[in-house]
Amino acid sequence: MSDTLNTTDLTNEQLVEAYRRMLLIRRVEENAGRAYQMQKFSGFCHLYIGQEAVAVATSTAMRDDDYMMTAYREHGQAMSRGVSADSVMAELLGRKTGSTGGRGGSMHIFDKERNFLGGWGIVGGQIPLATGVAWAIKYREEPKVIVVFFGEGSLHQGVFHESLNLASLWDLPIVYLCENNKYAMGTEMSRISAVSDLRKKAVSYDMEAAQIDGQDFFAAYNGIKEAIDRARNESRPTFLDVRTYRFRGHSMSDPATYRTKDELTEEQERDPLGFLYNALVELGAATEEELEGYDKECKKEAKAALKKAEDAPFPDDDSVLDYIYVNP
Amino acid sequence: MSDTLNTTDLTNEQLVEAYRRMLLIRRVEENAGRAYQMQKFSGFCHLYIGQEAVAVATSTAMRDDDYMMTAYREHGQAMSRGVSADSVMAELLGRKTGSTGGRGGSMHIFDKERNFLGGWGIVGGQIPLATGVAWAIKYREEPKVIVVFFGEGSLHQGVFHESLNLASLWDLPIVYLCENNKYAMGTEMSRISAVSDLRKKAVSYDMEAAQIDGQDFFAAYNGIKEAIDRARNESRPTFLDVRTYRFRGHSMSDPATYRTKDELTEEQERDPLGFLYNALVELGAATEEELEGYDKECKKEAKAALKKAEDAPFPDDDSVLDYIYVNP
Amino acid sequence: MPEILFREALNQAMVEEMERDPDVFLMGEEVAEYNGAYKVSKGMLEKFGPKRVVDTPIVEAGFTGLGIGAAMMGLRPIVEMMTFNFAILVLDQMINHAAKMYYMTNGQYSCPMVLRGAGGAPGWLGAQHSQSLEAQYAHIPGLKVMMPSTPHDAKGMLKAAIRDDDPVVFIESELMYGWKGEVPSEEYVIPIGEGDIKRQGTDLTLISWSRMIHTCLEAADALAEQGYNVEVVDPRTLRPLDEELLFASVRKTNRVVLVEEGWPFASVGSGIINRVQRECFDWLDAPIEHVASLDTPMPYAPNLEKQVLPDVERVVAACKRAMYVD
Amino acid sequence: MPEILFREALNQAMVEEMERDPDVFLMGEEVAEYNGAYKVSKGMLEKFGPKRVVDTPIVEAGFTGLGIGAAMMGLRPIVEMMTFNFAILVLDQMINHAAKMYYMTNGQYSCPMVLRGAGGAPGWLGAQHSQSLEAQYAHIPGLKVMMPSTPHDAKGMLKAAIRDDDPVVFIESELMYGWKGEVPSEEYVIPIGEGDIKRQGTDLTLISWSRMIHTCLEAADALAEQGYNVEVVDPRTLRPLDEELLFASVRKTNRVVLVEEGWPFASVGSGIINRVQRECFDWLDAPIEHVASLDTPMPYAPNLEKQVLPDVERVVAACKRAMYVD
Ligand SMILES: Cc1ncc(C[n+]2csc(CCOP(=O)(O)OP(=O)(O)O)c2C)c(N)n1
Ligand SMILES: Cc1ncc(C[n+]2csc(CCOP(=O)(O)OP(=O)(O)O)c2C)c(N)n1
Ligand SMILES: [Mg+2]
Ligand SMILES: [Mg+2]
Repeated sequence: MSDTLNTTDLTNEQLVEAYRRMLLIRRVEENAGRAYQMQKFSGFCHLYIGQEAVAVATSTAMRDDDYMMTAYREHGQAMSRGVSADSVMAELLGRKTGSTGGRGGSMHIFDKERNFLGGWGIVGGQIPLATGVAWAIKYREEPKVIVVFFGEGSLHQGVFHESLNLASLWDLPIVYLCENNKYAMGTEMSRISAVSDLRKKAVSYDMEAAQIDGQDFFAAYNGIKEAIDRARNESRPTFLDVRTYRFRGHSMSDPATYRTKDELTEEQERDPLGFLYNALVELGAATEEELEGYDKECKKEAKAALKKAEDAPFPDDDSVLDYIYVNP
Repeated sequence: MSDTLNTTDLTNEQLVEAYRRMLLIRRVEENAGRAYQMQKFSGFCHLYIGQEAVAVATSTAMRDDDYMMTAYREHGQAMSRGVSADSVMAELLGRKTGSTGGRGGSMHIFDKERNFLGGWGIVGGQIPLATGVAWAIKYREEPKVIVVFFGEGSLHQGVFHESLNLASLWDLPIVYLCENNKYAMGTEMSRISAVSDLRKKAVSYDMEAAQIDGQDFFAAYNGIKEAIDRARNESRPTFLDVRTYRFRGHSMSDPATYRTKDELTEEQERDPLGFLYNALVELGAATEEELEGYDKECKKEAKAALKKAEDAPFPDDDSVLDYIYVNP
Repeated sequence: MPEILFREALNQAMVEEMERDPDVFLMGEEVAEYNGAYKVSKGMLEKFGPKRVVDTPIVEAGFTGLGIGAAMMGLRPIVEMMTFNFAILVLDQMINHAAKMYYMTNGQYSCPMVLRGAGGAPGWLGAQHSQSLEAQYAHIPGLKVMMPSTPHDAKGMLKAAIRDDDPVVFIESELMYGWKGEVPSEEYVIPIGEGDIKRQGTDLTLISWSRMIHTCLEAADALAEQGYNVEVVDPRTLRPLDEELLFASVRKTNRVVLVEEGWPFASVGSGIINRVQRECFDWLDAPIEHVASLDTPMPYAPNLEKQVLPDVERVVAACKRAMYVD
Repeated sequence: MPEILFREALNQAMVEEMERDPDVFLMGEEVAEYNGAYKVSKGMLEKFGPKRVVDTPIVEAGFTGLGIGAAMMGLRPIVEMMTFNFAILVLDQMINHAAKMYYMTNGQYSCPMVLRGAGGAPGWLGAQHSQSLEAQYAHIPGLKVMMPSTPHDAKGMLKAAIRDDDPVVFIESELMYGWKGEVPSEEYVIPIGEGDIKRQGTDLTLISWSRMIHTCLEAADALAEQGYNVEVVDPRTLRPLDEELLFASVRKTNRVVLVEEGWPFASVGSGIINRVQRECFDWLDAPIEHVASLDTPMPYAPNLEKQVLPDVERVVAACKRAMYVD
């Protein structure tokens, strides 16, 4: 680890804050998983456990008025932007107090206040949309950036390629961030991609690309920051292959029998939370006691969020036809 | 020229035959253009004039039981496979004697006997289909190959990328042949592609690629042959960027004001017919008189084809609902 | 009133709205330097520059998705489909993204865009280029669908579409781009969802839209000569539908023929007929007749194509059946 | 007769047809090593190997187009869509390519393929994953569309689809995969275009398909308790439609309610209603009632979702309206 030990421009306080956010995501997701198993809600629930450093490093590198857009594994990404545990958990349970009022659901969290642009469920479908957000930023000559997340299973979809060509051609301020967690549902990457080095995808578009260790917070932050800076300063897109891993199944119904226990154990030894925990202690940024204390807080917050969600009302029955049209 | 002067494995007879085929395509297309202007038919008519060497070099490098598939600029490609001037011209005029009985039309020539698989009008749409033909060849373990043509304007479409990934992943016997004639309708390539060296497109798929001069018959033949051999012998796909030029507008209604007269003149100096004409003479494969004689024959054949088409009947009125379903 | 072409009316609508609102821009294949494949955007690049009149690669899904994302940010893209045959490629973007944006975000984000371009069968183009695909959009809640039948309507309707805060699909009959009609010089807007009686009558209601309105008007003229007084109603917007206008006409005439250029089954026409039979049952003196494209891919040969498309003859015959005459 | 699950019936159909015909293969996301996202293809990789049971990347348009090309060569691909919500991405390949192949080539090439997978709203999945999109296919000449409502039908219909020489779109209700039903052990095939009376009755005809058949049967039971004898007719194939079966029922009962899970406008249901009002006008004693999804993207919250989908209560109410009772 030590060769990347805070090579970032972040203060100890910022690092601790990042750790707390990762911790909260972990605890909220664990609660979500339990709540699902207890049938407090149903449908698809895609947990982010194991990938927390990617979202939090990204959000730490972003400014408040930058945009983030993503797919359906978005609870953690939303929370990395500051969306509260309460509103995420309430959304999962389909409650009126959820981030989209119970109308969107587990795969469709949006938060306009925090420039969190969802929460989309068609694999690859959000990529051209995000490209359009970058277009709008440029059209308005704003000093902003959008980071769009998608899985490594998504980048064979045509719209990925169409979008990257447009973004490079038109110099758009966007970061295409591929969260490469090795699997698309039950499919390991080598079974669906003709290349293993995903940076090659960017060659077709003369686009900068990098491979990043997403479990090492410092490496993730630095690599993503560089791409964000490029977008902001040069209005040039970047493609990032961020290596990470999901510790749970694809969704709650997936037993994940397609991977070995050994593989999982090995990956769990690179738990991004453990990595940052050790780093913070080594850096003297926090004591073990402090860190355990944060964990207790996060557990409490997560639990409370679930409780609040359970107590919250469903959306009003008579609201079912609201929000179909702005101008009905 | 002389550095490629018959570097191929073709005999003089084969070269002369190729020249005659190119000549016939040229004359038939000229007639088609005139017939269109005389309103003998309507719709879109995309002429192949200027690109003849590409199709004929390809067909010369192919075996009879190999497959060719293409887009809507397909009259010449069909004829390169041996589809007759008569049946092409009759199809343009919507006659019962046309290659698809007047039902398909100018953009949809098919000829099962000659393994000519169309004739498709949705830009990029034929690329996955051709990939499926390659799949079928491999499934049946046949020693065949498919060459699929498309324009350089087509390769930003998502299905192009989806297809190349599949073909490389699954080792399919296919040649992706991009006829790069510089323009997609009025759009010059650099305005729509983030890269100018199209071989980079293949990097994303660990696929062999080559750039080929499509106006030099020998270079075209050699380059395409190599790709066809790779498909047949190694069951590996190739992407080819074949540089060519269309001397007419995109379709009959396009005045082509987006390019300069100078550019056109310069390109016409590289007329693939002129190139091969000179080569044949230089090689002693044919005399100028012989070549002029062929031209007269082709002109006659083209004219006769138009006349025959005009005299042919339209499809039977009561056939309009035929061929919607095999099992109605 | 000045007479202008259908394409000029559309051009005026775009130009005026772009002058009014800097957030409006036009994007599509060949819209800028080429002045539009059908010259609808003629002169717009010169007027507004390449920032707001944008040529794209041939990636319908990509640039439509880009438009949706830009609309999410509050811009007002007009995304041109060279023809709607190619727009099948953008259905996922329109149906799964644009149409659901406002609902799925609980009203946080909306999608004020227009997807417009040529539809219908322009002749001699064969199966892949001759489709009337409005049903694919009119079926979808979250979208709005407009199809003008005259230069006058085209201009007023497109202005409404551009100003609207929801995704609007705007389909123009390719054959009509060169047709002429009167268009007022002063500004006007035709609200979304407002139909129009194109010809008053008492004996039967012909319901249609886009180019088929003209076939209906011709049929009505032919029938007038035979003593039948037919009303021609143009909903103009197919979603939301001006049901009250349609129902009022039917309740007056008691007989209905619906004419559409698209295929007959699960079509916009059958959607309208369903509503009419339900809401006007007691007023109907005859089954509702339906004249549509023959249920086949489009053939190329003109003698076959002519049979496939609805024409005056078929409309007149249907009217007579509905009036129990002949 | 043995009782098996809906997914098992589909599995049996594919297995038997693949044993019969080496040209049949299955391709899709997670169909092989994962045994299918919904376990429909369970055991098939083991039985037939990776040549004939093929996992794909997530490129619906790409591998569906590949299937179409393979079918053009005479192979008989079964292309699985994980759900039909994602199949919007393949509409261009299906509509512009598969559906037109036979016609455009003047009968030289055909497209014997099946596009199958899950449709409908399985609950708690929100707007992008809860759609009933059969109208998008049933509208298109050149395609065939089948939607089974029982394990028995599923098996016999899928076998017919695989053997058919045309492109067949086969939509399975996701919610029904775990439902049970009797399936004969001996071989049988249910021809394309053959509907089925699921319940005999005299007072009213309920027309529906797929999962909604069961909602209709429940409604019919409820009405039977109140003394009304309702017939439930399942066309099973939506294109081509078994019109004679439907019309005969309507001419017997004189009252019709059509129930569908999709959106109401320009829907399959409105297509059927159009045909019925035209051909059975003189037999109809009441307007045809239409029960469909509410005209909205699907909400996530279960209390809202419940309102959107047709249920027994709404069907019963529609039947009563159509019978002019209450
Ligand atoms: C177009 C489309 N096809 C298929 C699916 C079903 N599906 C949902 S997630 C998924 C796997 C995606 O994997 P990846 O992109 O690697 O993301 P991850 O789940 O690993 O975060 C699939 C196939 C879908 N939602 N959309
Ligand atoms: C999906 C789709 N979009 C747009 C078109 C309209 N169109 C027909 S040809 C063409 C240009 C294609 O250029 P290129 O691929 O370079 O082929 P070329 O015409 O030069 O042979 C366009 C935009 C179409 N047919 N299909
Ligand atoms: Mg993944
Ligand atoms: Mg070109």
